[in-house]
Amino acid sequence: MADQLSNTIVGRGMTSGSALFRAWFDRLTAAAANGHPTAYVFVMGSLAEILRVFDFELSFPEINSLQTAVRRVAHEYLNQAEDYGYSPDICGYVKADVAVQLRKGAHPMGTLPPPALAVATNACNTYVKWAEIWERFYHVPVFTLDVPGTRRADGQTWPGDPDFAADCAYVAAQIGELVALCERITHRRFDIDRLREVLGHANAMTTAWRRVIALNRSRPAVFSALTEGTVYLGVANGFRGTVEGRHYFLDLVEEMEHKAANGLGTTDNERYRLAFVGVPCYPIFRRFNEMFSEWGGVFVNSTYLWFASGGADLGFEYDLRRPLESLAEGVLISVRHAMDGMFHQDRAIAEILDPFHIDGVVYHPIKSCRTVSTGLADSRRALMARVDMPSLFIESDMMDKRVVSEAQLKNRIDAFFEGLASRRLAAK
Amino acid sequence: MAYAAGVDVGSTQTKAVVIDEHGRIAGRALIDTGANVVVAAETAYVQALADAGVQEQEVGYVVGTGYGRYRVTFGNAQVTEISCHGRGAVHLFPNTRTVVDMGGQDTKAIHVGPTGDIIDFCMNDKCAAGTGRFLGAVAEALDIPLAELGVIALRSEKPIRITTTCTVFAESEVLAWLGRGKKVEDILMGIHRSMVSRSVGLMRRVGIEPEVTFTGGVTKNIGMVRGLNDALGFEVNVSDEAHFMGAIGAALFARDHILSSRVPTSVARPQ
Amino acid sequence: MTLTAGIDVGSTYTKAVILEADGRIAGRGILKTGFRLAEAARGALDAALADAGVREEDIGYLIATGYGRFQVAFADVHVTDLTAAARGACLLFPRTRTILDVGGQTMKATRVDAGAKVRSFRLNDKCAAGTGAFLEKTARYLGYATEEIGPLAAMSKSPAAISGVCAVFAESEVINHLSQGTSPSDIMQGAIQSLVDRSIQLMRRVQLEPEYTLVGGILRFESMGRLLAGRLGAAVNLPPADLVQFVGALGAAGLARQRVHRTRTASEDAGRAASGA
Amino acid sequence: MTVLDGWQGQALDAVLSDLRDAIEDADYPTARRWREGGGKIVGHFQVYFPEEIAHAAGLLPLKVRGAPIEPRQADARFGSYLCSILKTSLELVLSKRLELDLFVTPPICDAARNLAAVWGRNFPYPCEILYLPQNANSAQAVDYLRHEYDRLRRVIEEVAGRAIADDDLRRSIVVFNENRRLLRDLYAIKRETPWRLAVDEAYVLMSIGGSIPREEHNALLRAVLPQIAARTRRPQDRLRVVFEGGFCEQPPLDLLRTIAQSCYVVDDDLLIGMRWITEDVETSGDPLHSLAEAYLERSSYSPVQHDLRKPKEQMLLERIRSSGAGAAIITAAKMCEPGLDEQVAYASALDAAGIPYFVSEFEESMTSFEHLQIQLETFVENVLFA
Repeated sequence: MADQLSNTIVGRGMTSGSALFRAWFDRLTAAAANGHPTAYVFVMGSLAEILRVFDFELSFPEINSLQTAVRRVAHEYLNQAEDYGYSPDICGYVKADVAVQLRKGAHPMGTLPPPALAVATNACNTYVKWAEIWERFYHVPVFTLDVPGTRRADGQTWPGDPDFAADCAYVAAQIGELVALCERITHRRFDIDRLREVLGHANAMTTAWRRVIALNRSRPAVFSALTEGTVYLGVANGFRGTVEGRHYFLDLVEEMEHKAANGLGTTDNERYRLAFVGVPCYPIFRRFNEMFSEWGGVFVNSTYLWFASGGADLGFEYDLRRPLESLAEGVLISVRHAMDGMFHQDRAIAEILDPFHIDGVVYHPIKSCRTVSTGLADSRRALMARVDMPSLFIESDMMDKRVVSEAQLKNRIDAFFEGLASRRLAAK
Repeated sequence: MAYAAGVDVGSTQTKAVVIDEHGRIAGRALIDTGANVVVAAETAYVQALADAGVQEQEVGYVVGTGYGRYRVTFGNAQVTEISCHGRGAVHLFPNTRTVVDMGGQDTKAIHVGPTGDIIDFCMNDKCAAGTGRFLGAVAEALDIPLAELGVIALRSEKPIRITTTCTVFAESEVLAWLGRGKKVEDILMGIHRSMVSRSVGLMRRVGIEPEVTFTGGVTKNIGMVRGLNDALGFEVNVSDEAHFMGAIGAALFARDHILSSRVPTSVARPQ
Repeated sequence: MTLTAGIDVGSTYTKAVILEADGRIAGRGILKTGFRLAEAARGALDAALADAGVREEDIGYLIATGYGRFQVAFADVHVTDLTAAARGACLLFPRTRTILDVGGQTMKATRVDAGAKVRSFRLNDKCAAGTGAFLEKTARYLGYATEEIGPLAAMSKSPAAISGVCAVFAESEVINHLSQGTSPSDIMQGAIQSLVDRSIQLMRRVQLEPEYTLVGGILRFESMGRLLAGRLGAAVNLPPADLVQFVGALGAAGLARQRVHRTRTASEDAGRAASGA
Repeated sequence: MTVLDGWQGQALDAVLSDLRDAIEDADYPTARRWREGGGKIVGHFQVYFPEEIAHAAGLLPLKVRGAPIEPRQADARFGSYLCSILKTSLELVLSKRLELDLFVTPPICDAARNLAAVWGRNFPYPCEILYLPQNANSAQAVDYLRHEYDRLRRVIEEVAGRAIADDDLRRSIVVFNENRRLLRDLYAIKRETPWRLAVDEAYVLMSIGGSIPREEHNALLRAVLPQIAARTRRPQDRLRVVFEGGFCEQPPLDLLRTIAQSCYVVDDDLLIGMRWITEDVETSGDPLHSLAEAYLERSSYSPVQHDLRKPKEQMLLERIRSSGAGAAIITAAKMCEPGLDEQVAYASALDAAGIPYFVSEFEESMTSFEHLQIQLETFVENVLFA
């Protein structure tokens, strides 16, 4: 019985996930052809909730860019952008996208449409610089949603606090300005009931996302937070607030619960359970994971699933009775959570060590992303001062294979596992 | 009695060490790695055996380490040089808690526990500036034997401040300073200082807990040894065998395996 | 008639070129630079004077270039080796628009206009595996001599990928290829290709425009010109073998000649004006 | 209390060389003296900070601008791909060269936003982010910023142990208005008679203001400006350039001197935060509102502020035009994402406008300038000797 069920649902999240991706890029390709208005947005603070009400197609340049790396052509795009004048030292996502624009949207997965509107947030300052590039390329409206983050460690404010109210009023005012801008661009009136609908889907997905991550406490781990998790994450972002996204995540919860209940692991060789901190190494995506799985290492959780979901892991649920106000609160609280990692990540990681039965923490700061990489060495110090937990610190990049030296990585990863092994021996 | 061996295939040199059951070094060999890594490993091993006066069949277990460890075709297992340097250092200096290894193209800082197990480690990732190779380039540019660089540097009265220790630009950098009429010893001292602070920076990442043992080829450079001592405020351990530390560690892992073949002691990856 | 001279004080060699008023080369001199730059400059000039069979007083204008240019006390002015090399390349190949200069440690791309004036230029940044030194290091590591590099690379069937930004780490890539049993010829070819790719990248930064001229110490590897042309899909001018080392000095002398010419015409104009003609 | 002594009555060149030493002294001697006098210090990171608020509480607002030192301890707390000023600024406090009572950083870039968190994990005193509005075009921006400044006022009051009255703020605004006016005069000299004031000289005169009380800086500037105007130096045939790229990490003085050898820098964005507000701030009415309004409505530009009304390349062209420059030096600090991004837009705008420029990178800890010098010379000789 369980076996029959297994055949039908185990692995469904991966297959239907890639199907959804295909369909999505086909829609973008169609939009490029028929000129359907497309909005360029980012994973932290996409504001998909508002944009979907106006039926914008959503293009996530971050996802487009990482696809060029996964499909092993990123270097062609990076070179083109560097020839255009961009430095080797800046974000690879930005450069790959610049090349896509220079190629009139030509992309390994289809043709990407130009923007009718771009929405950036300060959750990553590079978003803002990035959007300025489109501003210059296309002279389209660029909307910068400014989300005031946490001011100091333990300094988060919550509803009821006048400082929170001030931040929230600022965010709410900006959302109002975005709505007006969308109305101007699409010549359509804003439909509050449509927003309720979208928020409803978003709520369901957020709840499911939390549940899926939590289910990986079970041993063996039901999914790899580094490989499979990244696919789920893509759907969580690309289909936020849609009915497809809702159904996908309800199915995903079912799949993960089934695997957990029946002890079905993502691998049958789970010897070390690891937490991942940072951004994946897309140029050698599979190989990178292999270097760990060869030793029986499995990634059971990842900060990438937290911040790159725009803080959805926090599980904020919109109050559909007061959609706009609740949206402002939700955006402020969730985006803030995603962009404030440097303040609380070391504690957040300490808290998952036991529930997820973690044997080691792998830090992977990258050249491209200073938002998530800058403070990692220090927050690792803080974690190691707090708990006795082996950790590995390896640097490479999410796009630029010139700074991804497989030999160097392997050397460090092997040494890390040798350390874990001798630790196990000593414990015996 | 059973011997154990370790072969460390590095980027420029290959070292082999044979030890007896008590962990005493019976024989050693050091050769340039050259183009054929497999041959280099074999040659070094054979020479070490000869140096020890030991027959190959008397060796119970061989561990390969270093960049070419997977090319030690006759090896029974592979262990990274990071684990090996830690193990070797603690064997020679039991109170070692921090190991700093300066090799050809990378500098390692390793934090070890009482048994030589790795607690934490860190290597220069982004760039090879200020590694052993840089000294080689400087020696070439100045046409001074590598061994004398440190000695000359110690004569310096007012060292220059130098921040670019990129190997590629070593020559032009040095010439530029000479062009500005700086003394050779002051330039060399500036170079040594900047290399020292780079390696101290690495050590800080893993936490500097005495005793500190300095390993690798650069240990032969008195300027670097003194520099480290000054920067740390205490003396670092330097062994005459510092050059062979990786191979010694590898041999010790091999010895573990021989001594307690019942328990799966090897930290090497299950094949 | 006025002769002009150019002196290029490089880190290894110092070269001097003397030009006739009509631009033909009257003589040249070359010698090792060593640590006494001023003496080297003097020596190279004397050699060139002897070669041309003229006296120093015959030299109307002298321009120094190269990293030791400031030490040439007897120069009228000095220019950088970028300017000099670009001018030299244009004297040899007047339709040159993009110049690639690859030396031991630096790689320079320069774009000039029809008047041989530098429009835009780029130097390789620190962190460059793409220099001549890298090829020699690789060859030496593989156990081959510099002059064997060409033939060795020619035997390659599937060149190894070498992408490292840092020369030293690029070397470790070489080592890894070796330890994976890649053949020396494939590695050598891979190293050369990575160098060529870097060159083209740098040239793109100044906007590729034909004709292309390749100068610098890299010309020791005769295959370089061919490979560059192949990757560019266009012809690449190479200075004649006997002038390879003199491009900078030649350019300096050429600039000096232009200077002299301009000042002379200026004074002639003045003279004409005075005589009321 | 005065923290910078000995310049009164001295000859201009002597004053300049003293200032140069003070600027290059990584021990921030003026800050040390201020603390020894029992004063408290608010360290603030680049680019802009409303120093009036700290000044009004009797604290010393100190511009943390890194230093040419080896980040021996800071290196262990950061990754590899990072600009230098972030590391050396932390090194200054880790090595006890600089001691603060409050640290505030605006999140000008992704790296800098991490600074308050890293700093805060290593020091007991409050380390804060000041969220200056990134959506300068929102109708709500001024009100939001006014409230943010009020929050900052409360934080500073706690550190100072005293309340900050609106009149205190108004008095401080008067002091800073004069300071901004004097700096505008300083830059007028550079623009109109560049041979009288080299870029590195102007730099030390301005930069010192970031680490001494503004009253002292005003007195200093009032004293030296006439002396500079009286300098008898012969104009030389040099290229008039605008230097762009010094808004955050600062180039070493030797780099500025290298440029001065072949160029007149007639305008620049060095320490632009000190000149961010371009007109006098309203001294009547709600002072915090006036400061917020000035930040958004009467201000300069930088790669780290997005404002639809200030397309940066247009602002640069205007800076070049208004200073009568013939060329531009477009630099960026190594690993500086915003600066490097901006270079591309600047370059294409300059190409379109037919203005010669050259692009380069720098690092505060640079010790060799051959690489830069040769490029600069090539650039200059090809613009001048056409």
